[in-house]
Amino acid sequence: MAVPEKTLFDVERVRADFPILKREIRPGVPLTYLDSTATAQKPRQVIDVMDTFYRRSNANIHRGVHTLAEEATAMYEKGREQVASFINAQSARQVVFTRNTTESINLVAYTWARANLKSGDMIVLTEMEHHSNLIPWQLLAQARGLRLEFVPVTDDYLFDMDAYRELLALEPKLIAFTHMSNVLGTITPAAEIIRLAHEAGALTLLDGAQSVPHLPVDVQSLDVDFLAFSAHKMVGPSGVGVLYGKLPLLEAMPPFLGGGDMIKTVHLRTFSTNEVPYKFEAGTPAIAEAIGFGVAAEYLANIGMDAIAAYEHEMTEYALERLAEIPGVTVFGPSAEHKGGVASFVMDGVHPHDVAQILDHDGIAVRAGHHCAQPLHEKYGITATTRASFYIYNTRADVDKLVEGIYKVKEIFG
Amino acid sequence: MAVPEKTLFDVERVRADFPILKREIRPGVPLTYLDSTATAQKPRQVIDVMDTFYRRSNANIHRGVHTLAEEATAMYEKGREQVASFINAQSARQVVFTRNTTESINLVAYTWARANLKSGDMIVLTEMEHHSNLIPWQLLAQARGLRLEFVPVTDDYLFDMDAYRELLALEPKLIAFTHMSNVLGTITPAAEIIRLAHEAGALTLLDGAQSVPHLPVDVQSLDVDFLAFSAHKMVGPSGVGVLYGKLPLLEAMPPFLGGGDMIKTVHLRTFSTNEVPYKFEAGTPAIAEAIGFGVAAEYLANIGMDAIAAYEHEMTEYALERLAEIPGVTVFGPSAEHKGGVASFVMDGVHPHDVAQILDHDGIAVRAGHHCAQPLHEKYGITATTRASFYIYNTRADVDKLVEGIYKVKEIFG
Amino acid sequence: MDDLYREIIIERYKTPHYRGHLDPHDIFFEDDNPVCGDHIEITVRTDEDDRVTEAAFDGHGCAISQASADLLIESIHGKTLDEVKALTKDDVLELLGIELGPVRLKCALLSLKVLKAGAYGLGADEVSDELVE
Amino acid sequence: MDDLYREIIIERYKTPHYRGHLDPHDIFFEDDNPVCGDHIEITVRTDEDDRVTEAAFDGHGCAISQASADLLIESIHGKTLDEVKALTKDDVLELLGIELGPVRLKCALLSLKVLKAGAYGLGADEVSDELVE
Ligand SMILES: Cc1ncc(COP(=O)(O)O)c(C=O)c1O
Ligand SMILES: Cc1ncc(COP(=O)(O)O)c(C=O)c1O
Repeated sequence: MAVPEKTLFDVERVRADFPILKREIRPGVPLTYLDSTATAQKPRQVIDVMDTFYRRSNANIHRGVHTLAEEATAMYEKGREQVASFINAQSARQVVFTRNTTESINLVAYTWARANLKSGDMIVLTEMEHHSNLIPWQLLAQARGLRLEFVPVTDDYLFDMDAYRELLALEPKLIAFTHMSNVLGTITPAAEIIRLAHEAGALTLLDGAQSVPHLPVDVQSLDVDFLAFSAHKMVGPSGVGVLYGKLPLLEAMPPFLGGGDMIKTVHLRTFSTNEVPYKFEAGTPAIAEAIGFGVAAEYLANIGMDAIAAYEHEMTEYALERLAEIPGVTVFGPSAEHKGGVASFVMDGVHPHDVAQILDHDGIAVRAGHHCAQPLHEKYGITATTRASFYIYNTRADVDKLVEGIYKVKEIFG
Repeated sequence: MAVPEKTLFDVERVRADFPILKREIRPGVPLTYLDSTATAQKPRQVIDVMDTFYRRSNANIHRGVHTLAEEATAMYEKGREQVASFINAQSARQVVFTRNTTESINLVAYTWARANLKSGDMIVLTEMEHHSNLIPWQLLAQARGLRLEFVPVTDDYLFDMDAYRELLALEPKLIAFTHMSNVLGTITPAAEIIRLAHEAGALTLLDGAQSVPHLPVDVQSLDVDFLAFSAHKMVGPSGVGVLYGKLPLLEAMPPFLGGGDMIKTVHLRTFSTNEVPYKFEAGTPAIAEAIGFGVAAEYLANIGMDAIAAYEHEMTEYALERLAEIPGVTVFGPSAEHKGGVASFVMDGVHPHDVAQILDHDGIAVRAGHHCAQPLHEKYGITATTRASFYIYNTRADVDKLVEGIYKVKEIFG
Repeated sequence: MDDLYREIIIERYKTPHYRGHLDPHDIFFEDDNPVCGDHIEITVRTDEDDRVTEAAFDGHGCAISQASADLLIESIHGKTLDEVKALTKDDVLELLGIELGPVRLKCALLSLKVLKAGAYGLGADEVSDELVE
Repeated sequence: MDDLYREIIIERYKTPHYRGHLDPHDIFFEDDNPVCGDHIEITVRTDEDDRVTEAAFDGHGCAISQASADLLIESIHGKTLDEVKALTKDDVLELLGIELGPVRLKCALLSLKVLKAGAYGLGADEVSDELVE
């Protein structure tokens, strides 16, 4: 078998950076981690910078005059710069640190949307949204009498452009959509969706939870209005995510959470807000986590997002090919050219939970369930799928193990 | 000088647990950390458990069938149990993980308060609230036409009980107050405040950001309705805090952020909420941080909160005594018996920033500013104070260094 | 692999002995595990001493949930309702004969939860995991 | 300690040479640093060539902010407004002769920010840290 991996980047060197890959699930059974879509593993560079922060520089940030406070502030703001440059934001001020993608989307729903949308206004989503890009809008729609419409997924598992154009004719105010489905792997044509939205006078929010870790995402060339993503899915720590926004939007938005740091001056009955991004970062933020996030972004940038996307693409092609060989296995999702490194499948006569548990016995970590996309599963008349997903530290050997494991499942359920 | 520290706990052993205390600020200048009120330092036990989590068990939690997901879920829920038992909650289900105290308070303002308060309803705060327990209510008051009233601080820097009783006669709906002022160190008589509030038919929210790390806080004996606090101030990591609530309240509250994990079933246009506490934990939470938080709570519990409070009390007495010796230094706050380990002061003719910077030159980390309590500073006609604060790893020698440093400031400013 | 999916689990999953719906019945209850969509309904007939004379389950889901339902139903024939109410998690695990992590435990215990809720005559809103702790 | 608070900073803080308010004046501007409450106002007189003939500052705050204001005002006498607009962070740091962390830098640069905002004739809402970068 040809091994094209070296030409993109040195996978073995990458693997050596991830301490958990040396883990044995049981004695003699090594870990085969195929659940990066849920959360990615962390390289020692990310783990170490947080460890060192706590051992050497830990302090609360902003306003502190002492050495530790200044170090901590500089490290935190460096994290912001690193993440900003990763998505090619014009200014680091456009990067608001949140807990995760979910909070980022809710932030927009609670601020921009509440300030700008009124009863009868329409928001367009897609059928393949993660609950995080669905429930905030359901909550808002209930509270404000908004109308939600959904771009269907085509029979080929793609974003339905024709249906989208029809919805645009109804003059929606916001298009909030995923850049990559965490179930189907479908990559949406974000640049075109955004361009059409702007032509129709709508703003756009891109759920980049799956795309920012796996594809080159350039906010300026996309011209996107808001982008949400999480550190933990891109080799960074838990507890921190980002809302990117265009500066005039962020500046005009009312604050979300009230508290320390988001203020300029405070009296007992009135206050004025601090400048962007601090206006949206109330209270002590996830300091160590933002520092780790910056290093994670740099780690990926050093490998190169083009190389990562190409590498994953090859692995996805290979995985789809191998899975297609297995009788009784059905993969949901488009062909590899439109797809990120995700393979969600069902097996005749075996529940996804059983598949996952039997695979786990051989150290193969996959996820089983609705993957926080119940409506999409409902569309296909199923309640759950088994999902294997790939990242920079996975290899074809991992795919082979998966396939072997699936044959074992078939044997057991004979 | 008598050294009563050993009788309470072994401070040197505690100090040995905190790697940062070996840090030199500049060659030959050790760190004297007197800024724990802003954020506490972390013992190796807390740093290590997070490090190990990332190296061995990292996975996304809930719903995962594979070994890592089960380990991670068990560790995360153990963190919740540890924190719940630390505050003597009846059930771990009453512990909602948030980012910090600030988010916890906002959560109540966005959910319970928005569902239960209407125009003209009154909320009682105090003059010494941190911005985190002030701005959320200002935002809500603006949005809903609520009335905010403030319990004054007495000339002795205490919670004004008489004024409070008068405000209670006006039938407020909520009393949201600090358990310990982060500027004055004032410890409020929370149990009595809560009892009187309940008699008057009001609910209570206790800002425990400063009390939970420093005093025994028992939610059942306090009978408090909501309690908010942050891990980072109690030797835990950044990025995680807690909202504790009485179960019937939490159960009746509408959700806050929408997304994964907070749902039970989801369709395109409707959803049902998950049970408490998951209803309030949307998206991937701060997993490693919650695990670290649990270990931090256990670390403090092992020393013993009574011992910690007694130890800090002795140090505070000593510090107040020593600071009182220095001509031109004025400490804000009550006598030691009503006060936690905080000494905020001004010096004649020297700005707090200059004090802090000169102290920093000798490795002494103190904070200068309004400490997120501008209205309180306004009350005293000042814009800033210098604040030294103490925790389990501080000693009388640290107080001596502080005093020496202040004399140096006086010398320089002659 | 034996410690994971014993023969009997696969066998009962594939050819359950007690799948069905009894009509008439004295007890009926149903619930599901929203995490994976497992669904179990249970119908039970009792005699004048509140003793189970006949019982059946229906539903769909993973091997663990379906096999444990089948084995559980088998085990309650001849038991009084008080004995059914006294059943615990451990009884089910003994029937299955395997160890399970917390997520799969929910699959395994769904049928017990449904059965006990039925035996206690609870409403749909009153079911909770505490029933099977 | 010398590297931290040079003699001249303490001296100018305690007995500034250019504290005051010029009336009439050609330029007036004021702003504060909300973090620590430092406040600086500046008044400037210019001749027909837009050259500074007289200047003064008033305000309150830390030694760094007040001393840097005094030294800055001293340095602009005889300069044209274009030269004032060209002043940078480094010019102020050179006057102070010390290194500063990011928080104290804001104290040090407050007077420059106010001065340049005045020289450019900005409105109160148009001041930003970019003026002194
Ligand atoms: C009394 C008090 N309340 C609330 C807070 C806010 O805590 P956090 O920044 O962790 O949200 C603080 C922290 O400074 C505090 O001292
Ligand atoms: C497409 C998509 N959107 C949003 C999310 C939510 O991310 P988080 O849980 O980090 O908020 C996920 C994570 O599973 C996702 O895959």
